[in-house]
Amino acid sequence: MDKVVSSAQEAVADVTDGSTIMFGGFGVSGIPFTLIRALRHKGTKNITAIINNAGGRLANIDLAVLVKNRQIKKVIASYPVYPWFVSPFEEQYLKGEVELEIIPQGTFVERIRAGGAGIAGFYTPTGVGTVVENGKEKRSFNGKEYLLELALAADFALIKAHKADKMGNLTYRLTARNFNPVMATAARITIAEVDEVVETGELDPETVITPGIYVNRVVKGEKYEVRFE
Amino acid sequence: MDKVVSSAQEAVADVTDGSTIMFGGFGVSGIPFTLIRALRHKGTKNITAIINNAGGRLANIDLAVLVKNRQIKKVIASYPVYPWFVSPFEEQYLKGEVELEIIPQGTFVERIRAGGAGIAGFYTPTGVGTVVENGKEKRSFNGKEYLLELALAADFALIKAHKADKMGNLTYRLTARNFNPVMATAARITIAEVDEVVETGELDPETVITPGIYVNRVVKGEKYEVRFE
Amino acid sequence: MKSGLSRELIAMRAAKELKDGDYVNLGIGLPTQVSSFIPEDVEVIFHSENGILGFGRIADENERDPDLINAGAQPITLKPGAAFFNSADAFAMIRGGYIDVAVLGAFQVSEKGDLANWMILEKKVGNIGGSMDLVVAVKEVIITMEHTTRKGAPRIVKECTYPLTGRGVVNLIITNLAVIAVTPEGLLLKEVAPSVTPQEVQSVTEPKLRLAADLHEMEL
Amino acid sequence: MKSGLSRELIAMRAAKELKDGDYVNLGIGLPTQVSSFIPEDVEVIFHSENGILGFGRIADENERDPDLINAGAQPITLKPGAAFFNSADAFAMIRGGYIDVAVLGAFQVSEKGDLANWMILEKKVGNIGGSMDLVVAVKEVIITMEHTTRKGAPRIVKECTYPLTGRGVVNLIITNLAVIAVTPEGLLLKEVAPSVTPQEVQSVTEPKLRLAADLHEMEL
Repeated sequence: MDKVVSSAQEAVADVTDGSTIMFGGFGVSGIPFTLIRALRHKGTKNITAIINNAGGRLANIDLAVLVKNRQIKKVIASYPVYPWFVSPFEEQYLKGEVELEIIPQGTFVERIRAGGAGIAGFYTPTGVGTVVENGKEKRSFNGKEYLLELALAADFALIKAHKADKMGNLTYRLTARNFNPVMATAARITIAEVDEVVETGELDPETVITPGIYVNRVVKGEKYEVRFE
Repeated sequence: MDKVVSSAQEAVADVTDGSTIMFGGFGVSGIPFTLIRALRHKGTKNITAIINNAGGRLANIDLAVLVKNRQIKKVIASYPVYPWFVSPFEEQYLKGEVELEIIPQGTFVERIRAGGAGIAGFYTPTGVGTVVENGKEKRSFNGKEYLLELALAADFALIKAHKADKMGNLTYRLTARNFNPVMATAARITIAEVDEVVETGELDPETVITPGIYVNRVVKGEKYEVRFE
Repeated sequence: MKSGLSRELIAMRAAKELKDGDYVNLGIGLPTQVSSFIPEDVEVIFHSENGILGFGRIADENERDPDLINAGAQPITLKPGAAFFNSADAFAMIRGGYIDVAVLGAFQVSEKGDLANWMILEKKVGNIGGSMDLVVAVKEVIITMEHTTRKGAPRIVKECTYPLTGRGVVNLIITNLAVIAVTPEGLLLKEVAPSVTPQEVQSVTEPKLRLAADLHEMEL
Repeated sequence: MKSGLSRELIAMRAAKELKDGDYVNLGIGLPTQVSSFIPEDVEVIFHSENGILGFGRIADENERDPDLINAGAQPITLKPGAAFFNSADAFAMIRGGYIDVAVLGAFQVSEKGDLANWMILEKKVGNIGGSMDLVVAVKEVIITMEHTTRKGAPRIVKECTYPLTGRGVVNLIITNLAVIAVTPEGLLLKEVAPSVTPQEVQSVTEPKLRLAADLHEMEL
């Protein structure tokens, strides 16, 4: 079994216009930037992006690459913009050129987990008494109120991991784990960009975070520098 | 921070009669047998045991120890008995001396996860069209039927891990992981029996499976031999 | 009645259903033997609901480790590329639809593909285990079992009389006498065991069997 | 109006609320500075919703690793006993009630403890992040903020006019001017900043403040 493909371009070849795509990453960690650039090159349009943040902080390697190129139709996020500058996404959003669905972060990732785990929906206390409850079923369990939230799944998950073996087993580095292992479970096709590909058998089975069953394609990513402000 | 206690007896000192207790373990792996024996010694009565299997295969180190001593009032399990012999639990159950709630294994562990994760309930397809749906809300999502299942939590979780540091961070060995890390999240007090206690800082943070936040007490377990039939 | 295949041969026939690259869960009992009959050139990745993906054969006496077992609590060996996880993650994988094939045992299967495999009526208690989660979510459910009870009563029935594990969930039935597919038009007899006739299979099967156009003797 | 404490001193005062053994989540902005003011002999374990427990101070320039950050995307250092996990597990910890204290920023807090901290009305878009999950589940929610807006309008109000993060969720408010507890009987002024009078605090606070029996000057 060999899930390794030779280029990011090949890895995203079947990502068609109108796809719903999950993108891993939090802050500057764990962003599948090689795959994002490959999508930019391919030019896939009308993407619904499920991603914590709509990009702009690392303007050349995060979702802003696709936003600026007008490839994003809608963003489903928990922390879409920045308090201290106006991102390309915010600019387009304020002009009504891109849609936004904003979700509390715990609900965002739990909906993704549900999408991967065959759970149709769940009751969470998060958002009770706020605009988040609009249009949702509210229900009491043991005297406490909860909202019904539904599973979230995608056509593709583009994730960033540290090492992959050829069967697609993945490890991560430090806080670069974030949304990546959860999104890997909730897409029809999961594509992992990694720092290093190793032979099957080289990863300690106790340390595998994403078992290969969730991964369809593996591609070695390019190196990039992150600068902190 | 030092969560290590010096004896199993001390670890279970506050487990009072009538407690609901989760016990980790699957088959012969990951059973907190030192803690089970300590409970036997303490004599806690009327226990509701949340455990995959009601014991008997390893009669001297699994739940059968407590069943035989009449300490168990009710068992919540997915695989309570054995096809090939009558366990102490089955014997008492057939006489009406102990109660049983039987739950599909995936629902069993997902209910425990929900109990630990602040989720009140969730919709699962498991059990639709069977006796499992009796008394439960059935609901369609996207044309498929699901059952509402509620969170399961406990007063105590008695679990078995491999190594613990003094802050209660835990690693497991091979398939001995099973229910243990999930149960650790869903009890008011989690007590971990381990093969080895190490200094804080000795465990690689990438390999910690149960973060110490979930663990209240750590105790070094006794060694035991498992014989396969 | 002819006895047909041994349990080992049933497992061997079931193994032929598994394709290169399949992720497969094996139920307790006869199905666990399937793992011994995978050809060298076919890579099948076995999943077990106690939290492992990628194990190999049953362990020899000197390889046994009580911390390394399958869902039947049998000692197993690791293959390169294995991964461990907890039970909640193991069932997320199952319910999420990532397991291609489950091979399970049964007490009864109905002509509509209903499965009863967790409790016999004669006992007041049974074991659900992972079976109900598997049957609602796995892409293909294969049942391996004896064609009849020890007393000769059919196990393939019009309606299950034992408590159900799932409704309309079985895809293929492999017994000591036959291979039968569950189709929207009813049960389809596809293969018969060596020296067993379709009439003999029908005589111990409650629902009417249709005969496949290419009905043939099992190849093992 | 007197300016009271600097932002660093607000963080320093908030740090005094954290007890040995507490598991604590710090919000983006001012709250992240709290981690710099934990005394050597107090062991506080910091949680961040991007998947880490047990980090230390902000990293120096030569220690920075883009894969090791807090929820504010600041580079951090590891302490012995740290653990990594994914975001779903990070929020399971939060919603499950395992975090003892969250220190968060705010735009407004009401006298009933309602919190508005994710969107100002003047903008058409805001960031929820982890705040709504934290406020419904964490045992104690401490707000650190400037007592008034830049234009001098009260941020402690009778009813929040900005979109809510949660209702009745705030336990303690620490500002540049005062420490105020949210109680069932309303807001209780417990401490005032050096050289600030209770009357001065009341003059920039919309709801009526009750004065604590032991009202005193903040100790830092």
